[in-house]
Amino acid sequence: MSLNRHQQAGITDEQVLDMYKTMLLARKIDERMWLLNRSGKIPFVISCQGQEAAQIGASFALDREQDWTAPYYRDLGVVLAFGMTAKDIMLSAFAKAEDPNSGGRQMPGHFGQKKNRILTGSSPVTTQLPHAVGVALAGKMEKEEFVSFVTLGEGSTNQGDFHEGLNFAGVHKLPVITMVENNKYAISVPFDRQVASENVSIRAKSYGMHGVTVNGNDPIEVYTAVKEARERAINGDGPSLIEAVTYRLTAHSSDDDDRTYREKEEVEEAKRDDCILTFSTYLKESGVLTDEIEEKINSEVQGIVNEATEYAEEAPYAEPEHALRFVYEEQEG
Amino acid sequence: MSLNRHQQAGITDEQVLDMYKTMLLARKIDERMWLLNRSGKIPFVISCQGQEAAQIGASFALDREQDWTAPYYRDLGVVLAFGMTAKDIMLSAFAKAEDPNSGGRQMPGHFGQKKNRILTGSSPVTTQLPHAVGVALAGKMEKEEFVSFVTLGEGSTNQGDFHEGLNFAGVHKLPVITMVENNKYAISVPFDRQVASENVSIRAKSYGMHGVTVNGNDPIEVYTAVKEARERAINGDGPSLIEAVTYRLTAHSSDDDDRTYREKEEVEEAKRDDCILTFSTYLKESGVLTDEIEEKINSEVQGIVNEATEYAEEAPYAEPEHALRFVYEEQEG
Amino acid sequence: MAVMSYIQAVTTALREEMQRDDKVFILGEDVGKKGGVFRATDGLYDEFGAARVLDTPLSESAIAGVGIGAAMYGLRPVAEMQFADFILPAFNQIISEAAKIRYRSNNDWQAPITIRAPYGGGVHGALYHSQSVEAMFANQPGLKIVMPSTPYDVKGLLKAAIRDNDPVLFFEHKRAYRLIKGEVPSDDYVLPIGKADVKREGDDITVITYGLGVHFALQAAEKLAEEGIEAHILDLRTVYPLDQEAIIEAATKTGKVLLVTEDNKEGSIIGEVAAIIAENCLFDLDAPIKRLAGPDVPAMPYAPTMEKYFMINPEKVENAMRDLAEF
Amino acid sequence: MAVMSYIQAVTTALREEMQRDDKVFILGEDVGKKGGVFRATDGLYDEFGAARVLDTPLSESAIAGVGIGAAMYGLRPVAEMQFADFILPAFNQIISEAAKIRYRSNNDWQAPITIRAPYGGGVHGALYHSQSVEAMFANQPGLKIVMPSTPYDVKGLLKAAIRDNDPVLFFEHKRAYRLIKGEVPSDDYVLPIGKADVKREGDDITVITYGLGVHFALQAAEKLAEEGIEAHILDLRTVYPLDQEAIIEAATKTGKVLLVTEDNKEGSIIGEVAAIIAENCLFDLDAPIKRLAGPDVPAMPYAPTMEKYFMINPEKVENAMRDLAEF
Ligand SMILES: Cc1ncc(C[n+]2csc(CCOP(=O)(O)OP(=O)(O)O)c2C)c(N)n1
Ligand SMILES: Cc1ncc(C[n+]2csc(CCOP(=O)(O)OP(=O)(O)O)c2C)c(N)n1
Ligand SMILES: [Mg+2]
Ligand SMILES: [Mg+2]
Repeated sequence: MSLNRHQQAGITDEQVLDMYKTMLLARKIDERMWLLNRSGKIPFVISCQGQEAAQIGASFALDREQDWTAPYYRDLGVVLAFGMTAKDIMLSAFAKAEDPNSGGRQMPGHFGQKKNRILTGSSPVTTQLPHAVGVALAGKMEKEEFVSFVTLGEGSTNQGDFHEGLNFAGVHKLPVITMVENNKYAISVPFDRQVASENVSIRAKSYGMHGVTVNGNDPIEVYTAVKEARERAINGDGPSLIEAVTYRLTAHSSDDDDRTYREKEEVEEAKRDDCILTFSTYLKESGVLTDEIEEKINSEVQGIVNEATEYAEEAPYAEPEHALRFVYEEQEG
Repeated sequence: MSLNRHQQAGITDEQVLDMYKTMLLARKIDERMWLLNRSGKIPFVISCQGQEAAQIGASFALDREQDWTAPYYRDLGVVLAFGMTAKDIMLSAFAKAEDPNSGGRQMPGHFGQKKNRILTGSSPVTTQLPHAVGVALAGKMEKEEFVSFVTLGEGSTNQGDFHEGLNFAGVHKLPVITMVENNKYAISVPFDRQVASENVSIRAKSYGMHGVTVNGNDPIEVYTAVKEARERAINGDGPSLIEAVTYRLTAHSSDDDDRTYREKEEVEEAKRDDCILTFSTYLKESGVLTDEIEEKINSEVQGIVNEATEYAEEAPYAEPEHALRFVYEEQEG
Repeated sequence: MAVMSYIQAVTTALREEMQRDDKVFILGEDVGKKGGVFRATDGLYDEFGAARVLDTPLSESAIAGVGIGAAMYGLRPVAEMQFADFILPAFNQIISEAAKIRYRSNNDWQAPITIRAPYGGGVHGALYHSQSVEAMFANQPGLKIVMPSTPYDVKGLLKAAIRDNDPVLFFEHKRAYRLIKGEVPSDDYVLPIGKADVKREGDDITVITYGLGVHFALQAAEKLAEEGIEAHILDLRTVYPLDQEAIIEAATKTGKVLLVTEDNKEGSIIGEVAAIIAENCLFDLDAPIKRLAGPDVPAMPYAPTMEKYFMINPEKVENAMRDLAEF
Repeated sequence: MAVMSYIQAVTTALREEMQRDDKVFILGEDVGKKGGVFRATDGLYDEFGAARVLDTPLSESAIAGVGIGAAMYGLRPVAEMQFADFILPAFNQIISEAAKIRYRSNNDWQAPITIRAPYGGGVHGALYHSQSVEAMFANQPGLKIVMPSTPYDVKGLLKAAIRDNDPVLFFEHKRAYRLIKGEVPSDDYVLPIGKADVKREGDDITVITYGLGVHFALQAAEKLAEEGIEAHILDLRTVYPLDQEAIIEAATKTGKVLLVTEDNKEGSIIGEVAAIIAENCLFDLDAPIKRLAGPDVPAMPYAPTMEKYFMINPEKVENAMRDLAEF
C-alpha cells in the first residue's frame, strides 16, 4: 500500500490528528475571542484565522521540548503547539492577572512564556527577528543543539530589522529558521504595493541562506519545509527563510473593517481554501479522521474553549498598584 | 579601424581625457589632504583612493546638469564631477567659513551643495539612501526627467535603511541608481564577515530591480553599467543596484591603522591594479594620452591643488558665534 | 463656525493644504484606500489620488527618510506614523537627518517635512499603543514638536507645520480624536508654532500642561472655581522648543505652579518647564513646583485596573490643583 | 594601586568580567581584530577568541537586537556602539525592547545587556562624533544610564553594569579616554548603579554634573578655593534614574546650585535635576537654580572656533561657579 502524504513526510497518524486538533483549537479560541469582542467583553482581538496550517505545520516539525520560538501576534497556533494552554490565551484576552504572557499588561497576541521558550513579544513589528538570531547565536556559543524559530508577516519583512537580523544570521551561519506568513495583506496594503520582490523567499539570497516558498494552507508541505530547514540548521548548514503563502480570513484586527480595501469575492474565494476544511477533508480521505473521531475532537475542543473562557472571565485583574512592579529586578525582601 | 573600448562605450576622446583628469584631480587632492593631516594642518582625512574609477565612471554616465546625487564620504570623485571645485574641498578640509558643504561645521567628506544638486550628507551611514529615493519620488511626481544617484560602501548595505529605501524604490519603480562601492572592507571587517550574500548586486533581487556587479577599477565598465541603468530609469523601468568592486588603498581614515587587520601584501597587490595607473596605461595604449598631454594634465592638476590649498589655508574660520546660526530658518530682519 | 471633532480638524487641515499647494502630499501606512487606521486621511485618496496620498511599505525609517529626500527636493511631505510608538524605527532619520539638515549644510539645504503621529493613552492600547514619545525628541535643536489640544489649534497648527520650512513633529492625542469637539473657523488661518496659549485666566494657581491634560485641567478648574479657587491654565501647544516667556509669565502670575503631563515623570517635558521656572523666576514662587505625571514605569498596561492607575484624569488633576492651592 | 587611564579601566573591567564569567561576551563593529576604533577592547580578541569578541556587520539595530536575544537566553552581552551618535539606528530595539522586556512579561523575562558607547566632544569630532545622547534615553523606565567620570568609577560601574539583570547604557566620555587618569584598585569591586557620588565637599555652592564636567568642576573648585569659595561637587554617575536623595541633599547643603552638562541645554538631564530640586527643596534655596550647558544648536561644529564656543571647559565652569557664589 502506498504511503499517504503525511506518512511520506514522516508524520504518524497520531501526530497528524494531533496537528489537526491543535489547528482546530487555535481556530475555535480565535472565533470565541471575536464573539467576546463583539459582545463587549474583551476590547481587542487579532486573529490567526487562515494561518493555522502554516503555524502548526511548522511547529510540529520542530523539537518543541528544545527549540526556542519568537512568534508574532497571529501565532496562536505556534504558542499552543509550544505548550501554552487555552486558559493562558483566554487569561490574556481578558487581561487578567494570571495571564502568563504579561499578567494582563499587554494586548492579546503579545505572547511570551519562559517555561516554554517562547520569547516575550512587543507590538512594533519585526523586532523579534534579531532576538531569535541572538538566541541562535547563544545556542551556537553554548554548543546546545536547538534551533530558534521566528515568524512575521510579509509586510514586516520590509523593516530594517529583517535585513539586519538575517544578514547577521547569514554571516555567522546561525541555527535560526525564519518563517514569513505571507497572508497577502499588511492591514490594507496588498503584497504588490508592499514587497518589491517577486516573492518573499527570494530575499534569502541577500543573506546567503536557503529559501523556499510553500503553500501555507497545507500543514504537511510546511512541515516538510521546516523539517528540512531544521536539519540544515542542526547540521551547521545555517539559517533558512521559509515563506508560507496563506490568506488572512478575518479583518486585520477587531479595530479594522476590511471591506474598505478588499473585495468580498476575494475573501469568499479564500474561505473555500480554508486550511481547517481542506485539512479535515484530506484526513478523512486518507482515513485518519472518521466522523466519530471528528465529533470527539470537536466536543473536546469546545469543552476546552468553554472552560478556558469561563475561568478567564471569572479571574481577577491585577491590583492597580501592580502597575508599579517589575520595572527593574526586585530584590527579594 | 575598429573602435577602442571607450569609443565602443560611446565616450569621445575628449570625454575620456576629462574623466582621467577628474580622477587624477581627486587623487591629488586626496594625497594632499594626507600630507596636510600628517603635518598637523588638518585634523582628519577620509579617502577616495582606489575608488576614483568607479566614482568618475559613474558620474560621467549621468546628466550632471540635471541628475541629483547623494554621495557618501569617499565620493570626492563624484562631487568633483558634479561641479564642486578643489577649492571647495580644501575649504572643507580646513573647516573654513567659506566651505560650501557646511561652512566648516562638518568633517571633510560630508558633502553637500545645493546648486550642484548634491544632497547634504551626515556621518551615520546609509541614511542618504532613502533621501535619494525621496528625490526620485519627487521627480516622478513632478514629471521631471532626471535620475537620483546614491552611493555607499558594501558594509553600509547591511543597515536597515538600505533595505527599506530600496524596497520603497522597487515598489514604486523610482528612477534611482544605487552604486555600492565594494572596497572589500568596512574599517577592519572584511567582506565575508560583513555581507552574507555572495555579492552585493544579488541583493537587487530583494527589490525586484536590475542588479549588476562590475569591475570598479575600470571607469569604462562602470560608465557603461550606469549609462544603462540611467536609460532604464528614464524609460520608467525602475531602479538599479550596481556593485562596483574596488579596493580601499589607504587606511579607513587618518585615525585608522590598517596594518592591524590586513596584510601588507594584499594592499601591495591592489596597488598594482590602481585605477589611476591602469587607466592611464589604457589611455596611452589607445593613443589618447600622449606624454605631452599627460605632462600638461599633471601640471594643471598640481596647480589647481596648490592654489586651492593655499587659498583654503589662508581663509578665515567662521566666527565662534556663528555656531548659533541656522538652527531653524531665520526670518530676514 | 462649524463644530468639529479633533480628528476632523486634522483631516480638514490636510485637505485644505493639499488644495492650496500641490507640492503637499501624504505618505504613510494605510493612509490611502483605507484612509488611515484612525481615518485621519479619510476621503483624501479619492480626492487627490494614489500619488499624493501614498500607501507606503511597512517601514517607518523609509517613510521618514524618503519624506526627507522629497522635502529636500522641494516638496512638502506630510508623513503619518501609524502610532507614535512606531516612530522609533525612524528615530535616526529624524534626529540625525531631519533635525540637522539646515544646520549641517550651513543653511544651504532644508527639510520641510511634517511628521504626524497619534499618541497618548486611556484607550486600552496597552504598552505600545499608548505612549507619549515627545520627551525622546525634545532635546534636539532643529526640530519642532507641536501637540495641540483643541480642534481649533489642530487646524491652525497643522497648517503652520506644513508651511514651516523646518521639520515639525505633530503629535495628536488619539483619545482626543473623537472625544474633543470644538468650533473651527472655515477660513484659512495659521497659528504660531513656538507659542503657548493661555486657555483660562486665574489668579490663584497656575497649571501648565498640553494635549489632553489641558481639558482635564479646564474641567478641574471649573470645579475648583466653585470653591473659589481660580486657576490660570497655560497650554504649551509647542513642547519643543518651549515658549520660555509665556512659561515665566504664567508662573509669575500666581506664584504656585502645577505641571501636568500624561507621560511618565522623570525626564518628561515638564521637567524642563520646571527648570525654566526655577532658573528664571524662583523668587516669585510661593510653593514648590509640583508635577503630576504618570508613574515611572515603561508604559501603560492593558488591564483596566492598571491602565486607570497610570493614566491622569480630571480627578487626579483636580486633587493636585486643590493641594497646591491650599499650600 | 595602579594608575591607569579611563580607557584602560574600561578594558580592565571587560577583561576581568570575561575571565570571571564565561557567559560574558562582546559584540560590535571592529571590536575584534582591530580591538575597537578607540582600542577599548584591545587584546581581548587574542585572549578570548573571535566568538567571544565578535566583529559584527555594520548594523546597530542588529547589534542591540541580537544582544537582547542572547541576553534573554541567559548570556551577558556587552555591545559596543562605535560612537554614541550611532546608537540611534538601534533606538527602537533599546526603547521598545530592552527597556520593556521585564515589565511587559510581568517579570518572566529579563534582558541583561550592557551597551557601551563613547560620547562627548572637544575632540574635533564635529556634529556626529561629539554628541551627548543620554537625554534621548533618559525618560525610559526599565533602562539605566551610567556615565562615569573617573577610571575608578569606570571599573566599578562597568562591572556592576555587566552583572546587572537589567539593560544598562554605559556612556564613556571619549575625550576622557586618554586625558583622565587615576588610581584603580586591582581587586574585584563593584560600585552601586543608581547612586551619585560626592567628589568634593564644600559649603558655599553646589555643583551637580557628570562625565567630563566633573573634572572641569573640580579644577574650577580648586581655583575658587583660593578665593575662599568652597564648592560641593556631586557626580551623578547614573543619570537615569537619578539619585533623588543625593541631589536633594547636595542642593540643600549650600542652597546655591549650579548644574552642568556638555549637552545642549533644553531637554537635557540637568533639567530633570532642576525639577527634582524645585519640587523637593525649593525653600532651601538662596539662588535660582543655574544651568551651564551647550547652546541649543543641533551638535558641535568641526571648526575649532565654533567647537570651542559650544564646548564647556574649566573656565566657563569657573565663571558660572563664581557668579553663583556671588549671587
Ligand atoms: C513598526 C510598526 N509599524 C506599524 C505597526 C502597525 N501595524 C501593526 S500590524 C501591521 C501590518 C503587518 O502586516 P504583516 O507584516 O503582513 O502581518 P499580518 O498582520 O498581515 O499578519 C501594521 C502596519 C506596527 N505594529 N509596528
Ligand atoms: C550608523 C553608523 N555606524 C557606524 C559608523 C562608523 N563607521 C564609519 S565608516 C564605517 C565602515 C563603513 O564601511 P563601508 O560601508 O564598507 O564603507 P567604506 O568605508 O569601506 O567605503 C563605520 C563602521 C557610522 N559612520 N555610522
Ligand atoms: Mg500580511
Ligand atoms: Mg567598504
